[in-house]
Amino acid sequence: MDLLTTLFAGLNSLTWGATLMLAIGGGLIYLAIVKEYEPVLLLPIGAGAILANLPLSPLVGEDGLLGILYNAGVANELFPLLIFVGIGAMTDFGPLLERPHMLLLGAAGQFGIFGTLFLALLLGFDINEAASIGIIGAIDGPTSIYVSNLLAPHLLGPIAVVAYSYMSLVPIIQPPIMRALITKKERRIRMPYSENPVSRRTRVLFPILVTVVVGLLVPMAIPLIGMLMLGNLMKESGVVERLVGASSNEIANVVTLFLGLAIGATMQADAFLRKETLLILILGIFAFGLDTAAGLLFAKFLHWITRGPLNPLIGAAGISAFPMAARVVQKVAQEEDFENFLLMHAMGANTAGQIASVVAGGVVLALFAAR
Amino acid sequence: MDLLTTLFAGLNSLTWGATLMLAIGGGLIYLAIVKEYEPVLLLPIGAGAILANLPLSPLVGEDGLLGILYNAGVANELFPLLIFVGIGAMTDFGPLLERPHMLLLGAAGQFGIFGTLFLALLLGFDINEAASIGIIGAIDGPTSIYVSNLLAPHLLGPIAVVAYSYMSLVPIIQPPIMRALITKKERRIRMPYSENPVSRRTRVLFPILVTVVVGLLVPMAIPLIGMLMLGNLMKESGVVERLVGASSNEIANVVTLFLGLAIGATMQADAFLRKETLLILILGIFAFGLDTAAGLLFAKFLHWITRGPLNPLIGAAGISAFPMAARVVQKVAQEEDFENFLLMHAMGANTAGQIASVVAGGVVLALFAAR
Amino acid sequence: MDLLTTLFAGLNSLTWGATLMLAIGGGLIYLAIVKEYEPVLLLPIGAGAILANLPLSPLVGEDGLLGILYNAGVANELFPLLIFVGIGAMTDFGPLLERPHMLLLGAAGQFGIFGTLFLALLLGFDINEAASIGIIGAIDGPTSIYVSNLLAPHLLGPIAVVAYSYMSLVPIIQPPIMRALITKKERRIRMPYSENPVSRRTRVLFPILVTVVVGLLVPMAIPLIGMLMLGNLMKESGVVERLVGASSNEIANVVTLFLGLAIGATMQADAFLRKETLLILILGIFAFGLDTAAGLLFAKFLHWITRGPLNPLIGAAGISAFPMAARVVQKVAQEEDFENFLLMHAMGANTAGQIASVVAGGVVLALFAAR
Amino acid sequence: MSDLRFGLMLMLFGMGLVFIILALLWGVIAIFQRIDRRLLSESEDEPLPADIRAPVAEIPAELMAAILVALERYREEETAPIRGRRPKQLEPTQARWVAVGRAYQLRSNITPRRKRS
Amino acid sequence: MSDLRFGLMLMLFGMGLVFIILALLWGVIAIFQRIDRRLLSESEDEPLPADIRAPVAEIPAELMAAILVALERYREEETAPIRGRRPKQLEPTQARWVAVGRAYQLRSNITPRRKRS
Amino acid sequence: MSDLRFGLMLMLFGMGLVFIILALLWGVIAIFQRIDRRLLSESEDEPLPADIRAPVAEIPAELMAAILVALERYREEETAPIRGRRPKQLEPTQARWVAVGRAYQLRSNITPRRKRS
Ligand code: NA
Ligand code: NA
Ligand code: NA
Repeated sequence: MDLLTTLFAGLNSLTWGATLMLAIGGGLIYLAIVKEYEPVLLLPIGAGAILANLPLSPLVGEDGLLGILYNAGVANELFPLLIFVGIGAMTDFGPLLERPHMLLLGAAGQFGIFGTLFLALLLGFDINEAASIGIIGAIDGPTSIYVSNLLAPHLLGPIAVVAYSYMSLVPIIQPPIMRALITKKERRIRMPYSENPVSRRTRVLFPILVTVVVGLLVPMAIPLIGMLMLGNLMKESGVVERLVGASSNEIANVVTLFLGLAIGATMQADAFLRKETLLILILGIFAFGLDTAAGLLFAKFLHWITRGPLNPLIGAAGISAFPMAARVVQKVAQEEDFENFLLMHAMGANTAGQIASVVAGGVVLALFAAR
Repeated sequence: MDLLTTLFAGLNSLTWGATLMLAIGGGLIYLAIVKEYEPVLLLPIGAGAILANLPLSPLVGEDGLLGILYNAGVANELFPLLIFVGIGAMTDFGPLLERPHMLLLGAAGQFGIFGTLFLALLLGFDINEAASIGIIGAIDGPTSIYVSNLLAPHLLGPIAVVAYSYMSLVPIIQPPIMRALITKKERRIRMPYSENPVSRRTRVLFPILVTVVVGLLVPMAIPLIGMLMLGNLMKESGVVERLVGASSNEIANVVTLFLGLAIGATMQADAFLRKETLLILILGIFAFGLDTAAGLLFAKFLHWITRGPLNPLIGAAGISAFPMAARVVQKVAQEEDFENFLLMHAMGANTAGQIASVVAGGVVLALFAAR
Repeated sequence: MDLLTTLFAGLNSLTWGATLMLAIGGGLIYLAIVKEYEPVLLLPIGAGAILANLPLSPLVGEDGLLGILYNAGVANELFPLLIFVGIGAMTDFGPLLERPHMLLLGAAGQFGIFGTLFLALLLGFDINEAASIGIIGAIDGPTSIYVSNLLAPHLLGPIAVVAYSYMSLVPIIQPPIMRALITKKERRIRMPYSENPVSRRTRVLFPILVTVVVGLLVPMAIPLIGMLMLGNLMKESGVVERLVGASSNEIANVVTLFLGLAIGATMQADAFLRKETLLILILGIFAFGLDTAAGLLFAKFLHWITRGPLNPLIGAAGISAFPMAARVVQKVAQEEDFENFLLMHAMGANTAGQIASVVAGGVVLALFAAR
Repeated sequence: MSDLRFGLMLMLFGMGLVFIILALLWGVIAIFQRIDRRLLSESEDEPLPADIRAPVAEIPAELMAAILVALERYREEETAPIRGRRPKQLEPTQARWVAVGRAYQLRSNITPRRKRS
Repeated sequence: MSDLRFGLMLMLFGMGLVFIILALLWGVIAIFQRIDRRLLSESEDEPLPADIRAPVAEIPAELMAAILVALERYREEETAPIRGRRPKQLEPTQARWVAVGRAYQLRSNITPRRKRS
Repeated sequence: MSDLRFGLMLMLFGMGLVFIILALLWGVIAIFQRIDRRLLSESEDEPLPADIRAPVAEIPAELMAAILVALERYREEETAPIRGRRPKQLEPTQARWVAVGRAYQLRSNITPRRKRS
C-alpha cells in the first residue's frame, strides 16, 4: 500500500552510513557516560549525531532545531566566544602572575599546532584544512571550534570531536612522553617556592592589558582573547558577581548544551565518514604529543641555559588542557620524589598555555588574513 | 485639536472585540492566580493577551517584542522543543520500566485525539484544523503547541489556552467518568506489587532506544521524542548535572515565560473571537473525556482477557497529564478501599501516556506528510 | 616585508581617536570597579568600548559578536524591555499603594526631561536628539536607552553612559539642591505615619490596571509600562516563583551583560568624540538637577496649599533613581532631626518616580508619533 | 523655529499628560484603598507581610539563616510534587512515594484480603 | 468527503500505529528487563535508589534538610576540581592547593635535600 | 607547493609571533610585579586570599559547610539593599525597613514634638 511505503520512509531510507553514524553517536555517549570523557560536551555531541542521522530527521536543515542552533551560534562564532567569557570568569591567573616567565612555556606548548599543520599539508590536506587540523594542538575546545569554523567549516565535526575526546586522554598521552624525554635526575629537581603576592590592582589590570597588547598586535585574536579576558576582568573586579555567575553558569551551561548539539548535527554520514576523519583522528594524537614534547624540550632548554632550579616536567603543562596537564606534571614528579611539589608552578604554566593557545589561534587567523 | 485626536488614538480605536479580549486576558490571569490553573503558562498567556489587545500596541507585529518572541521560538518550534528537554530531564521513567506493559494503557489513552479529530471534521473544520484540535487530546501542552503550529497556526491561541487550562481540570473531569465506567467491584481490585529493580544501564539505554526505534518508524516524531529523551538521557546519565540543571531550570523557565507571552499575543480579537473558538472549548472537554474513557475501557478489556489483578482504574492515568492523572486514580481507588495502593502502577501508566502522547503527535504529523 | 606590514596592520591603523576611546573605556571600568558606579552596566560598557575600538576588531560589524548582540537586542529594543520585566519583578509598590498621592511627586520629578529637552534645542540639537538627551532626565537607564534608541540611535552611546554613570552621582548632586531650596524649618517637618494595609487583591490588580489605564491613554508607553508591570504582576501573584526568578536573575543578568557590551560597542571614536558628547555630559547633570529642583518645589507647593505635615524633602525622591534618592532624602532629613523618619514616604515617591519615568518616556514617544 | 515651537509644546503637553495620567492612577488606587478598608473593617483581611517579619529582627541573624535554609528545604520537600512548579524536587518526592507505596503494598500483599474477610 | 475519509484513515492508522509502536517499545524494555534480572541473579547489580531513600522518612524533615545542605556542600568541596564540571567550586579548591602546596614547599625549602642526604 | 611554502612560513612566523607576544606579556607583568613589590615594601598591600583560607583545612568539612551556608545567608541579608546588586534580597530588606520605620514612627507620633520641647 502506498501510504505504508510513505509511512515507513524512515526505515526505507536508512543507509549503512547513517547506521554507522548512529553507532558513532552511541559511542560518544558511551565515552561521555561510562568513561566520563568531557561529558558536558561529548554527550550532547553524541546525541546531536544520533538525532541528525536518523533518516529524514526534521531536526536538521535550515528549519530544524539543530539547524537553527547551528545558525544561531556556531556559524556566527557566538557560542565558542560566549564559552570563553565563562572560562575567563573561572580561571585564576594568580599562579601565572606570580611567575610570569611561565608564559614562555605556554608558547612552547603550542608547537603541536604548527607541526601538525605542516604534517597535514604533507598528507594532502589543503592549507585551510591543515590549519584547522593543526589547531587541535591548541588543546582548547572553543579555540579549535572558533578557528576551524572560520577556515574549514566542513571539518568542524571531526575536529571538535577529536579536540574534546582527546582532552580526556591527556593523563594517558603525556606520562610516557615525559618519562622518555626528561631524565630521572631532572624529574627530581625541586623548585623553590617564593611568595610573590599579587595585588588586586595587578589582577584587575592584567586582563585589560593582555587584551590591549594582544589586540593591537593581532587584531584577529581580539574575539578570543577579548572574551576570555572580559570574563577574567569581571571575576577579578569583584563588583559584578551577578554577571560572573551568569557567565560561568547560565550562559556557559546553556551554550555548552546548544553548541554540543549543533556540532553533533554537523556529523552527517557523507561528511563524516571519509578517510579525512580517520587522518584527523591520527593527527590529533600527533598534535597532543608534539605539544607535550615541545613544551618539555623547551623547559629542558631553559633549565640548561638558566642552570636554575627549573624542573623540565612543568613544560608539559604549557599545552593548556587546564587543569589536567598541571596535575599530570605533579603526579609524574611525585613518582620520583613524593615530597616534590610542583603543582603551583605547573598551574602557572597551565594558564600560560591557555593564553598561548588563544594567541596562537589568533596568530593563525592573522597569518591567513595577511596571506 | 488635531494633536489631541492623534494623542488619544488609543482610546479612539478601542473596539468591543479588544475590550472583550482584555477581559479574557484578565480571566486567564484570574484562573492562574486565584484558581492556580497551570499558572506558569496561563499567567504569561493572559498577560500576552492583554498586552497584544491594547489598541495600537507597539508590542505586536514583526518589530514588537511579542512578535520577535513569536518568530524567535514559536514559528520555528524552538520553544516547545526546548521545554521538552526540560520535561525529559524531570521525568522518572522508573515506574514504567518496572512494568513496561503499561505502555499499552498509554496508547489507549490517546484515543481522544483521533475521536475528537473525527468529530471536529463532522462539525465542519477542515482536516488540518481538525487534527490540531484533536491533538488537544494528547493532554500535553508542548505537543499540542508543536503539532497545531505546524498544521493550523491560526488556531494556536485557542488550542494552547484550552490545552493548558483544561490540564488543571483533570481532577474534576476524570472521577465521574471513572465511577461511571468501572464497577465498584473492579475499583476494589488490588494490584500485587513485585519489585523489578531497574539497572542504571537500562535507565540510560531506554531514552536512546526509544529515540532510535520511534525515530526510525516515525521520522516526524523525532523532534518531539528526541528532545524529550535527550533530557531524560542527560538526567539518567548522572554525569552532566550542569546541563540537566540548565535544561530543567534556566531554559525551561525562560522559554516558558516567552512561550506564554508569544501565545497570548496570538489571541487577537479578530482571530480569537469566532465561533470556532467556542467549538474548540467544547471539543477540548470532549477530548479529555474520550481519552479517559478509552483508557478505562481498554484497561477493563485487559483485565477481562488476562483475568489478572489489574485494576481498570489505572487506565485513566494513560492520558498523560502527568502526575495529576495518576493521583486521581489513587484517590478514586481509595474511596472504595482505603488501603488500596495503585499509585506506582498509575505512575507507570502516566509516564507511558507521556510517551504515547508524543508518539501520537508524531504519528499524526507523519500521516499528514504521507497523505 | 609585505607580510609584516599586513600583520601589524592593527598597530598601523591605531588612530588618536581610538586611543582616546580605549582610555575612556578604561575610565569607565575604573568608575565601575574603583568607584563602584553602577558596575553591572559600566563595566560591560567600558569593556565593549575597548573591544570595539581596538583597530580592525573583528567583534564589530554585522558579523562580529558585538554587532550580533546589538542587532539581537538593542536595535529591536528587546534588551531594555526584558530588563524592565526584571525591575518590575524586584519592585515593591507597597509604600506607594499606601500613599497614592505620592504619584504627583513622581510626576513633578520628570520636569528635567522637558526642561533639558528645551535647553538642548536652544543649544542647536535637532528635535529628536533633544528629546533623547532630555530623556536622561527620566533617571532610569532602560527608559533612556529605549527612547533614545527609537529617536536618535546615533546618540545611544553617550546617552547610556551618562544615564548610568550619573545615576551613582545622585547622593552628590541632590543634597546641595535640597539644602538650597528647602528651609531648615521645612526640613524638620515630621510626617505622621498611619498604616494603610494593602490587600493582596490590590497588589495584584495594581500592575494590571496601570498597564490598561496607561496603555489605553498612551499606546507608545505599552512596551515600557507593560513589561515593568508584567514583572510586578508575576511577583505579586505569588504563584509563578520560577518565572519571577528567571526574570530577575537569569534574564536580567544575561541581558545586562549583553546590553552593556553592545552599548559599549556603539562608542566608536568618530561617533563618540564630538562636541555633542561633551554637551550631553553637561546637559545630563542639568537634567538631574532640574528633576530634583522641580520635585522639591512641587512638594513645597503641596505643603503650602495643603498646610499638612508634608516634608518637601521627599519631593527629591520623585526623580526615580530607586532606591538611592529615597535614602538621600532620609539622610538629609536626619541631618536636622535625627529622629525624623521619612524613608517610607520617600520610598513611595521613589517608586512613583519609577512609574512616572516610564510614563514620561511613553508620552514623549507618543507626542513624536502624533506630530 | 518649528522645532522650538514643537519643543515648547512637548514641554507643556508632556508635563501635562504625565500629571494627568499619574493623577488618574492616584484615583484608581484610591478607589481600591477605599474598597480595601471597607472589606477590612468588615472582616479581617490579609495584612502586609512586613508586620509578620518585624519580630524577626530579635533573632540573631546567623541562627535565622540556618533556620531559613532548613525551613526552605523542608517546604520544598513537602510541597511541590506537581510537575512544573518546583522541578528539582520532583524526583525525591516520587522516590518517597515509591518507598512508602512499596513498603505498604508488600505488606498488604501478604494478607491481600484482610479487609474483606 | 475526501477529508472525512482521510479522517477515518487517520483514526484507524493513527491508533494502530500508536499501539504498534508502544507495543514494540514494550518488547524492547522487556528484553532489557530479562537481561537485568539475569545479571542480577548472577551478581549484585546496583538497585533502585528509592530503596536507599526509604528509611529517610523516619528522620525529622528539618534535620534532614540541614544534613542535606551540609552534605551537598561537603560533596561539592571534595569532588569537582576539574574545570567544566562544577565551576563554582574551582577557585576555593585551587586556593586550598595553593595553601597546602605553599606550606609544604616553604618547609621543604629550608631543608631542600633532606631526602637525598 | 605554494601551500607547503605558506605552511612553512606559517610555522616559522606563527611560533615566532606566539613567542614574541607572550614574551611581551611577560615584560608587562614583570613591570607590574616590580611596582607591586615596591608598594608592598612601603605599605601593607592586600595579600592573596589563599593565605586566609589556609587554616580552613583544620575544620571538619561538614561543619565548614554548615557555617558557610549560614554565613552566606547572613551576608546576603545584611548587605545588598541596592537594587541591581543582589536582587533576591531586595524585598526582605525593604520589609525590614518598613518594620523598623513603622515601629519608630508610630512611637514618635505619640510625642511628635518631644525633641523641640
Ligand atoms: Na594549547
Ligand atoms: Na495523552
Ligand atoms: Na525619573
